[in-house]
Parts: sequence; C-alpha cells; structure tokens
Amino acid sequence: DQIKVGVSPGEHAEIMEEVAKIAAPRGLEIDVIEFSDYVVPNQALADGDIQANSFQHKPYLDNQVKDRGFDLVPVATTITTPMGVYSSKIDSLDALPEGALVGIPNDPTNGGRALLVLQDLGQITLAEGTGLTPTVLDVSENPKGIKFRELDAAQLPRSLADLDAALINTNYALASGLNPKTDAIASEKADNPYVNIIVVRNGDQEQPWVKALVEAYHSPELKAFIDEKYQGSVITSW
Amino acid sequence: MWANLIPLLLEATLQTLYMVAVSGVLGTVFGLPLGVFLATSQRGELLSSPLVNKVLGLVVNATRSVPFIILVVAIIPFTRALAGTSIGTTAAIVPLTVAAIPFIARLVENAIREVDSGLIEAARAMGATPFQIIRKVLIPEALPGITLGLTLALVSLIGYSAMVGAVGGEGLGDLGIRYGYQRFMPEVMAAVVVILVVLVQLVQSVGEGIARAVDRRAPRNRGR
Amino acid sequence: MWANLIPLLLEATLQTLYMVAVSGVLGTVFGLPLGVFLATSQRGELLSSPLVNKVLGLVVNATRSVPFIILVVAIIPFTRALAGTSIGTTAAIVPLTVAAIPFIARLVENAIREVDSGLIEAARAMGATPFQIIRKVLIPEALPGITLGLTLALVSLIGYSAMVGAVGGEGLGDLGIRYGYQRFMPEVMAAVVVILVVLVQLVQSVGEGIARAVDRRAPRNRGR
Amino acid sequence: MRVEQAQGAAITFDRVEKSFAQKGGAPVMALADCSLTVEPGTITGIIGRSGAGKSTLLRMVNGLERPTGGRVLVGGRDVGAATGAELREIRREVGMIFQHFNLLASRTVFGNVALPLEIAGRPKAEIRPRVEDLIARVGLEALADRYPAELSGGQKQRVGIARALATGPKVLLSDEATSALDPETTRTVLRLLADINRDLGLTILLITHEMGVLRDIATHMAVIDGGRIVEAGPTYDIFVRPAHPTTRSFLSGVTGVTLPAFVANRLRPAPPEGHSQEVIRITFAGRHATDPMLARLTGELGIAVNILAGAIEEIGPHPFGNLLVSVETGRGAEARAYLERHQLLTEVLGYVG
Amino acid sequence: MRVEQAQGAAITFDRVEKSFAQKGGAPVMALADCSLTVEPGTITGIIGRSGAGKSTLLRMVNGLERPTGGRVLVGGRDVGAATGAELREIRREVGMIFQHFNLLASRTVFGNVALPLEIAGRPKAEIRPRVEDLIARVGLEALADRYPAELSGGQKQRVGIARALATGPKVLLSDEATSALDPETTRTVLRLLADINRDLGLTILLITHEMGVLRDIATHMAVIDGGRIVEAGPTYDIFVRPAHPTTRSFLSGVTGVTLPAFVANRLRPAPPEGHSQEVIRITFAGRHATDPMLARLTGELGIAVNILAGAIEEIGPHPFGNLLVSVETGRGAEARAYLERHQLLTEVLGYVG
Ligand SMILES: Nc1ncnc2c1ncn2[C@@H]1O[C@H](COP(=O)(O)OP(=O)(O)OP(=O)(O)O)[C@@H](O)[C@H]1O
Ligand SMILES: Nc1ncnc2c1ncn2[C@@H]1O[C@H](COP(=O)(O)OP(=O)(O)OP(=O)(O)O)[C@@H](O)[C@H]1O
Ligand code: MET
Ligand SMILES: [Mg+2]
Ligand SMILES: [Mg+2]
Repeated sequence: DQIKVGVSPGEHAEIMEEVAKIAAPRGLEIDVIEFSDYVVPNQALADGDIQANSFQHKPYLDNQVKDRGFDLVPVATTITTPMGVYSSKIDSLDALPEGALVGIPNDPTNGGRALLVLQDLGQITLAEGTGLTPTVLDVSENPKGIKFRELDAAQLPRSLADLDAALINTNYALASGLNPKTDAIASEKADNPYVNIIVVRNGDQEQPWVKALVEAYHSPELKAFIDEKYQGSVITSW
Repeated sequence: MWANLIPLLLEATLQTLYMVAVSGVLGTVFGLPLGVFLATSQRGELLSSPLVNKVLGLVVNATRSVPFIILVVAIIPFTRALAGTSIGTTAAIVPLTVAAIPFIARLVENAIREVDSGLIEAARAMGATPFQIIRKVLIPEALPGITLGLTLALVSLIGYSAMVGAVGGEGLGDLGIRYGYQRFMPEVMAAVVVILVVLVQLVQSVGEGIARAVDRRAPRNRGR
Repeated sequence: MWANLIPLLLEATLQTLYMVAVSGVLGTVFGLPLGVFLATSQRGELLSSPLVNKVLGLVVNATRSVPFIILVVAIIPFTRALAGTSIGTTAAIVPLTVAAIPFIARLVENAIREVDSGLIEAARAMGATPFQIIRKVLIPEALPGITLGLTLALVSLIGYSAMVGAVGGEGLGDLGIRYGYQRFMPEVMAAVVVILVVLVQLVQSVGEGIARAVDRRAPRNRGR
Repeated sequence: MRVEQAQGAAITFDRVEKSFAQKGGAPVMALADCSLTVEPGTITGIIGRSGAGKSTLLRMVNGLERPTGGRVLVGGRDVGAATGAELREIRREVGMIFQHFNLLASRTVFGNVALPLEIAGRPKAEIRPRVEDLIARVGLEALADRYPAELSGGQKQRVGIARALATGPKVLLSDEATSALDPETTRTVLRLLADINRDLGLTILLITHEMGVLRDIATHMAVIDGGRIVEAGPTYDIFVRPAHPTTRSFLSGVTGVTLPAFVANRLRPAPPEGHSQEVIRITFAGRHATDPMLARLTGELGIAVNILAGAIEEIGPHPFGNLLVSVETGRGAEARAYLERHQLLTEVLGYVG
Repeated sequence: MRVEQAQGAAITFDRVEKSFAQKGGAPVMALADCSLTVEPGTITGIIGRSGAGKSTLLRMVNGLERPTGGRVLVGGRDVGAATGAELREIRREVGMIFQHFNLLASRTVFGNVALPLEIAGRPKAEIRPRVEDLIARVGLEALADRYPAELSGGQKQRVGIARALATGPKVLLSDEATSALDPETTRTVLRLLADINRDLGLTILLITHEMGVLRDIATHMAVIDGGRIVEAGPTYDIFVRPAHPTTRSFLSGVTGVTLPAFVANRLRPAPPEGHSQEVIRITFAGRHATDPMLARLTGELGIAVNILAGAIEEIGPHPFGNLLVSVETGRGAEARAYLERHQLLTEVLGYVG
C-alpha cells in the first residue's frame, strides 16, 4: 500500500519521516506531506488529497469538525508536547512583574492552550464556556495586568529577549536550543487533553493501511527514536 | 548533515524552478493581455470601454489585496478542478499563477503606458485595427519595459513560492521556512538563501540582458 | 458578534494603514534614490560606476530573494536596534521597509530608464551636473511612471503586511488570517477582504489620479 | 466599387472648426470656419505662420483630430463621423508623413516601411520587393537594416516618406516632410512625389515652410492665418498676385520682392532734391515674361535700367518673376507705361537719391 | 579670468574623426579628417547632404559626441579630453538648439526656458525677467504656461531657441533651428541671433538646409560631404565661386543658377543652324554688382539681353547675384567681353535655336 500522510513541520514531520522508515519494510509506503498551515491538512484529508494526517490534538479536531463539518475520525493517539513557560528575565512565574509582556502563539489552538496553561498556573482567569480555544479577549481576570503578545509559534523563542515570558511549544523550544527540563520556569500539567492523534476519513478506519500505519507508529523503535531525540519533552502515548 | 541536505536542496531548487517557471509563463500568458487591456481600455483609449476597464481593475485590485495565504485556501476548489489535487508542488502553481496574473498585468500596463503617443497615432493613421496596434506597436515598443517588469515579477514569484508550503508546495522558500525557520537549522536557512540569491541574480541578469537586447532606442550614454 | 468585531476591524485597519504608510514612505525615501542610482550607475551612464552598480544590484536582489518570513527573522537584531523591540506593529515596520526598499528601487529604476535619452542629452548640453539631471530631468519626467510604480508597491505592501502577524504585527491581513481563516469566522474574513479591497482600490485610484495629473505628455486618445 | 470611388478622392473641408480644451483655462481656438476643396489629383500646399493651425487642419483629413464643428469629407465620406472599420478604411487610402517622423524604435528601416503593408494585410511575398523599391527611391538602400536611433534626421525623415507611400495611398498628407532635408534630397523627394502624383493621380496635401517647394510642386495652395484660411487658389495666381499680407510676406523671400538693405536704407517715399532714381517692382507673368523686356526698354526708349534684386523662375509650367529695378526718376513714368503696355505689372516702391 | 578667455571662444576642429560602432556590423564612418576653424564672433553655416555628418560634427563641440580621432577645441580647451566639472564648464558657455527640440514634457514653456538658468544656479529673481524677455522675443508670451504637448511644431522649436539663449552663452550651436519655422518667424529668429551676435560677440555654428538662411546670416560656411569638409570659407566667396559639385548643387536653388525648364529643354552645346541665342550665366559680385550693367550693354553696344532667370541678393553687406540671360549668338562674345571688362564673371551654358 501507498498512502499520503499530512503533517505539520517540526516534530510531527520528523516523527512521521521515521515512521515511514519503519513502515517501508513492512509493505506500507508513506508519503509525508508537510503543511505549514493547520487548516489545510484537514481540508486536504476530507477532500481525499491525502489518506491520513498527524499534526493535531483531539480538541482541535473537534473544533474543526464543528466549524467546517469535516467527516473525519481519529484512529490512534500519538504524542503530547507539553507547553512550557520560558523567560530570559525571570526565574519563576511569581516574579512576573506588573504589566508584564507575555508572548503566546498566534494560532487559535496553541494560543488558546497557552491561555489555559496560564489559567492552570494561576496567573489569569478565563471566562466561562470558552472551551479549548479561548482568546485574549476571553481573559476575565488579570490581576497582574499581563499584556499578551501573539506571535508565530516558531517566532516565540526568537523574541524572548523582547518579552518578559513566553509560552512555547516543546518542539520549538527544543529546536531553538532551549531545554524544557532546565530552562522552562513552568510547564503545562501532564494530564492535559492535548494528546495528538492520527486522523482518517470516516469509513477508512478498517482499511488495512490504517492498521499498518498505527502499528508502525506505536512500535518500540519509534518510541526509542522519540525518547532519544526529544529527551523526554515529547511524551509518547503508548 | 550536508550529505542529507544536498539532495534536499537540489530537489527544492528544482521544485522552485518548476513552480516559478510554470506560474511565470502562465502568469505572463494571462497577465500580458490583461495588462495590455487595462492600459488600452480607459476612456478614449484604443479599446475604450471604461466600464469593463473599471470592473477588471477592481478584480485585479481585489486579487492583489487578498493576503496570499487566504487566496491559496479560497481557491482550493478551483485548484483541485485544474490540477486534480489541491496539494503539492504542482497544485501550488495554481494560486501562484492566480497571484502572478494581476501583478504582471499591472506591470505590463505601466510599461505599455510609456509608449509614445505619436507612435500609436502613426499606426492609427495607417488604418491599423486596435489589435494590430497592440501587436505591432505597443508590445514591441514597450518590450524593454515589459521585460524588466516580468523580471521584477519573476523575482517576486520566487519570494511568493516560499509561501505555498501551506498547501504542501515545497521548494526552496518552503525548505528554508520548514527547516531553517521552524526546525531552527540556520545552515539550511543560509544554504537556501544563497541558492535563492544566485537564482534571483540569474533571473535579473538574464532579464536585464534581454531588455537591453530588445531596446533599440538611442543609447543614453553617448559622449559623456 | 459585530459589536466586538467593529472595533477590532477598525483597529486593524488603522494598524495596516500605519504600517503601510510608514513603510511606504520610508521605502520611498530610501528606494527612490536607490532606484535612481541603479538606473544611472551602469557603465557609461550618468553616474557610471559599474562596480558599485553590480554590488548594489546584488544586495537588492539578495534582499528581494529572501522569503519575507526569513527576512523578518534574519534582521531581528537590526529591528531591535531600530525599534527597541523586535515585535509588535511598530517593529514590523522595519522588515516591511527593508522589503519595500529594493522592490521600490527596482520599480523606480524601470521608470527612470524610460526617460527619453534626448532629454538627458539636452540637460548634459546645458552643463548640468548628474545630480541636477536627476533632480530636474529624470525624476520629473519619469514621475508618471514612478507614481504608478509606487502605487504597485503600496498595494504589494498591503499584501506583505498580512505576513507580519508572525512578529505580532497585527493589522487587517493578520486579523483575516487568525480570526477569519484559522478560527473559521467567514464573516471576519469577508469583512477584512472587503476593507482590503476598498483600501487597495483607493490606493490604486489615487495613484492613477496622481500619475495622470503629473503626466503632461501628449494624450494618447486624441481623435479616434 | 469603393476603390474606384476613392480614385477621385477629393478632400473637402466644410466650415471646419477646432478648439482644444485646456486643463484649467479657456479653450484654444485652433481653427475657425475653414472651408477648402482639394480636387483629386492636385498637389495643394498649405502655408501659414507657426501655430496658425496647419497641422491641425491636416490631421483632420485622416481623423487624427476630430473637428469640433463642421465636416471633413474624403472621397465623399465624412471623416469626422466615421468610426471603427469605416474610419480605418478611409485611413488605409490616406498616407501621412509626420513632422516628428514617429518611427518605431523597435523596427529597422525596412520594418518601419513594411509596417503599413503588414497592417493592410499584404502577403509577405509582395511586401519585400515593394519595401526595397521604396527604400531605394528615397536613397536609403544601404541603411535598410539600421534602427532609427542610428540614423540622421534627414534619413529618418526619408523613412517616414517611404512609409507613407508604401501602400500606394490615394491621398498623401505631408507635414513638413522636406524640412529636415537638404536641397538636393528635397528635389529628389519632390520629384518622387510629383511622379506618383502624375502616374497614379495621387492627391497631395502638404504643409511646408519652403516657398520653393510650393513653387516647384504645388498646383494649388492655401494660406492659413490665425486658424482661418485667408487665401486659396492656384499657386501661380497667388504667386503673381498675393492678396493677403501674410502671403506677401511669405512670398517675398522666394520671388525677390525684398529690397536689398543697401537700397532699402536709402528709400524715400518722394523723390529727393537733385538727381534721383525711382525704384520699381516689375512682376513678370504670362506671355511676355520671357521676352527681353528690359533690354527693349533700353534699346527702344534709351532708358538705363538698374537691376537691384529679383528672381525669375517657373511655377509649374509658367515662367514668373519679380524684379526690383531703378530708373532715372524723370523717366519712370515712361518706363512703366511701356512695361504695362506689354502686360507686365509695375509698382513704385520709392525713390533713392 | 575664464569668462574673458571664453569671450573669444573660437572653435577648432583638428583632424576630427568619428566612427559609430554597430551591433553586428562594420563601424559607420560618420566623419573623417575634418579640420575647421571658427573665429570668435562669426556665424558659420554648415551645409551638406542628409547623413553627411553635420549633426555629428556639431555635437562634438559640446561633447555630446566624442571624437574617435582628432581634437575639438572650444576657447582653447580640448572638449574631447575634458571630463566632469571641466566639461560642464565648457558646456555652460555653449548653448544648443536641437533638431528634435528635446523639451521636457513635464515643464511648461516657462519652465523649459528657465531650466538652463536653474542649472547654472542663477537666483530666482534673475530668472523670471530673463525668461519672460526671451519668451517674448520668440513670440510666445501668450503661451508661457502651456506644456510642450499643447504646442505646434514651430512653437516647440522656438521654445528650444529661447532655452538655448537663456544663459547668454558664448557659443551657440543650432541644428536646423529654423527648419520648422515659417519664413516670417525664421526672419524674426535670425534677426534675434544676428543681434546677439553683433551685441555680445556670440559665436554661432549652425546647420541649415535653407540657403537663404546662410545668405542672410552666415559670415562663413562649410560644406560637408560624406563625412569630409569639402569646402569652407567666407559665405560670400563660396556663393560667388562655389567649387565643389555639392555646393553648386545646393546653391543653385537660391542664386538662380537653375535654368528654367522651358530653356533647359531646348539647350544645345553648339549653336544650331540659323537664328539662335547664346545662353550665358553672369555672376555679379563686387563693386559693379549694382551698376545697371545690362542696361548699359544694350545702351552702349545695342545688344538685346533677354533675362531668363536669376536673382540678385545680398550676402551680408555685399550685393551678389546670378543672372541667366540670352543674347543673339553672333554678339555673345562681344557682350561677354564687355561684362568681363567690368569685373563680372560670365560662363556660356549653351545655345537655343
Ligand atoms: N548611432 C549611430 N550608429 C550608426 N550610424 C550612425 C549613428 N548616428 C549617426 N550615424 C550615421 O552617421 C552619419 C552622419 O549622421 P549625422 O546625424 O551627423 O548626419 P547629418 O549630416 O546631421 O544629416 P541630416 O541632415 O539628415 O540630419 C549618417 O550616415 C548616420 O546614418
Ligand atoms: N493640445 C493642444 N492644446 C492646446 N492648444 C493646442 C494643442 N495643440 C495645438 N494647439 C494650438 O493650436 C494652434 C495650431 O496648432 P498647429 O499644430 O495646427 O499649428 P501649425 O500651423 O502646424 O504650426 P507649426 O508650423 O508651428 O507646426 C497652435 O497655436 C497651438 O498652440
Ligand atoms: N502539534 C500541536 C501540539 O501538539 C497541535 C496542533 S493542533 C492544530 O502542540
Ligand atoms: Mg505643425
Ligand atoms: Mg542632422
């Protein structure tokens, strides 16, 4: 079999390239297609341009399905990349000054997730019923008067010098040379709902290649690869 | 590291060339006549049809004003209809072409407008049809300007082609962004930039060379 | 919904205007002389200095060939030095300007090259210095072409300004992408596109109007 | 058939008027109430001061300028009202030589001359010999592959002339076509035009500032002054008896009616005291123009005639001339009477001491 | 002081040569071995066939064209070798009127004439009256605010003339400056140039195709043929005794040396049988030019002289003319001898039956 799998650049792409290597000898050829955009991969999947994608977490898929009516289903969980709070100025969140400038990703999912992390860490309160993608406008209590600066997720590590703190996805932190274990001044809690998933079109769940893909993903070789490469910052779900 | 990178760079270069060449050619095929029409359809001009001119001008402006990424997504159904798929390098040619057409049209329009009115008059006096005037006077006389305009457009297309990563279009720019920007590999970024600079320099030199070759006007540098 | 949206749109419009206006002005301030120099420094031309011309041409090409987002990242230290920070709307003006300068320079260069060599000759015969020729002949005579070129550049800048969302640049394009596109609020997207189209249409109309007003050449539409 | 009809293409200006609108100013009245008929097969010269409206008038014949009043008819068809295909049809029968050449910089000499033929859709096989012939006729055979930027002013002018003749038009409009040419080349070109006029009945309407050109080639002429046609008719008649001051002034140079300065400075309206000479202008025209009248004057009446200035030339087939002479004041009346008897015109200009 | 030195700015062409490189072809030799000296304060006319090299020669004086051989000196300074500031200094003392006007489309008439003054850095207060004066002198006072696109050909030409004179140059180069002008305007412009020449010692080098212009204004003239100067000297001398065939051909039109066709057709090299007439060209020059020689011929010798064609005019202050006359063949020798005795030149052209 030969399938096309959509991924986002960064850890998902890197991992899927490894999955492809593992799956090839098992008779499944995986064509990894990178999308530097979060909307197109689902659109492309729904349209049949690709057979599966692996870049999003469950809350994001739910939101997309709700908004755009895609008939897509998850078939396996993959990894979790917890978000960390980083700063080049302060050592702990308690030191976050009055009116601090805090960078968060400017895409809705990661941005919303960053706000939820800050709520969990007791820095702000979000309005009721904003679900998993709250926006800056949904901040109801902000005792420190934090000012939010929404930047491209990959841009955040580069802009740390201009910020008091930033919430950075682990993959970008790693790529930019930050160590999530030692450099983060705070982290997302481990039991978050943001476990990523492999998604296929509804009706394809029983296809043999789905089984092969998931098997390759959930293989011990891949786990070893991830642990090696991401030093525990990318958490495997199997 | 470089062992992996070199084939990657090579492939990306070919992809960029492919996308830019095809969308450049298609952009010219459609943009040139559109530009000529924009230049000649204003009130009182050769093909005077002020209303159509206004409407087309609006469409051109509209296309030019939509941010490229939104354009890419907005025309996905159209892309699929044309390319059979909406993703990948070939599919990326569609939005690139759609973006190139109005851009090239405006550049061509500006070049055509520089043609001396006396020449149009001479051709009119010969009983030339508007189409003949366009083909035998406006385009040949504006050719140096058009060539420089197309050079400008090609260079811009190389820049634009970096953004088609959104729909899985690859190429140098996308490689630079994905590896250099998102995976923080400065050496990839540097390599990409070097290749891009060489490419652009090439396009510019060839473009200027052609413009010079087709320019039969008096040189601007006699004496001192 | 609209109650929230309208102030948002208004703010974004102002931000776009701010970014585009400032980078447009700065781009012109630097791009115009650069373009004039590129046009006049080739071998044998007015300011003949082929080497400097080649080097500057290379720099211009290099700047134009780097994908915008990579450019943004590459010049962060420079941006920080100028704007005090590398993020936000004001900081975004720096990469926008850096991108605008070579683009405007090429457009100006192309327009300047259309000036009739006879006029340069006439000015030379008067004993004009190169600088006088530029100021009193080349720029005034190329003004219609330069104006159309600047119009084209401004419209492109509006498009580019959509990409500065990466560094917190905000503005209409960014709003459209983040709210309209990523959050799937089609009405935001529509509102943004409408405002952008109006904006671009305005820029285009004003640009063409100025170009017409400064164009004192024989009309191309006498008789039929 | 249309072509036949065009063969006799006369041009009629019927109370033509043209005003140019000006940005922020009163319109400029370039032509007012101009009526003129150009007979088929004639060569009509248009003269007038700089800015009088000559080019504007000419440009109406092929609709490059549209009258703001009145009508322009070419071969019976109203040019001002014609549009699209109709106008193009008229234009294909009207060749035009432009004052500023208007050559395509992107085409060689050959390509420029070939352009109207391409536009008329003539087959390639026909174009080459025709173009080569025309280029040779204007003396540019060695330069066929040059671009206009590599030509001298007069060479460009000749390309323009060859181009205007390329399609074998019925009417030729010429806006100072020889002003950039030396006298010899001018003669060659005029001979070419005259030949085509004779052989093919080409109607020519030409603007010129050279009275010699009028004299040599124009059968008719019209004088424009301040946007009005102030004099028109056969060239000979106007040369012999110019009525309008502008015409007189223009013709003075060519027909020797200007007094040399050494005489003009001393000229008085009445005879001075003592010995003096009467200055007389004699216009020769008609049958007696070539007779040795002055010699006879001396021989028969014994009056010494001093020739001060003058020219005797031909206008078309007619000899014609003006002489400024002086005779002893006392015998002036006698001399004039003698000349008038032989159908010469005389006019007393004054007296010198 | 430099200005003083330039006052006497003569122009010297010293074995000047110019060839144009051509894309993919042998270079074109436009000028070869041209030597000519123009004395300060003179008006030198350059004539020659279309493409002879006149414009090229002229353009070397202000360095618009660089000689490929030889030297061009203006006021002792080598133009070909000058660069930068030095060249500009020379140019500011040399005004130029272009064949194709080269007016800035973006400036009004006023602005165009003001341009050289702005370039010379003259104060605003000085510019306005100077420009207004010049515009009035060329008769464009009503059009000062018009743009070139709204002018007629001759009006543009006059703007170019005013512009060239704006800074009060020491040397004026004129490339067919009056060819787009009617005879009257031409006279006005020539008078203007002559006045400036007289009052300020302006040295003028002018190309023209109008021999009348030469006659009226040029003290000296040079004839270029095929890139070489084939004849040069005082205008009067050349008009009286043109040596080179080109010169003769050019001058024929203006000085009445062309035979009218009605005579030329019947002309034979030897006297025919029976009654015949000898056709003689008489060149009047010098002291006796204004004497009534023909009348005396008739009066004293009783020979009837028939004037066939001719013109008597002035070249500068000198009267000068050519007459074509016929006398009875039998008395031709006698008549010629008489005229030669009175310092007139004669030449037998042939015989008519
Ligand atoms: N750039 C060029 N390349 C090649 N040949 C040229 C170039 N410029 C001029 N020539 C040639 O040089 C010769 C002299 O040109 P020039 O313009 O001096 O002639 P001219 O005497 O002024 O003629 P005209 O009276 O027609 O203006 C011409 O034969 C012309 O074709
Ligand atoms: N576009 C225009 N706007 C205003 N006035 C104009 C325009 N075109 C021509 N004129 C004026 O109309 C008048 C007639 O112009 P035209 O060109 O017919 O003159 P002309 O007789 O050909 O003169 P010349 O011998 O100088 O070429 C001139 O006074 C000129 O200034
Ligand atoms: N890959 C992202 C993360 O796990 C989720 C993207 S959801 C579109 O942080
Ligand atoms: Mg005219
Ligand atoms: Mg010339």
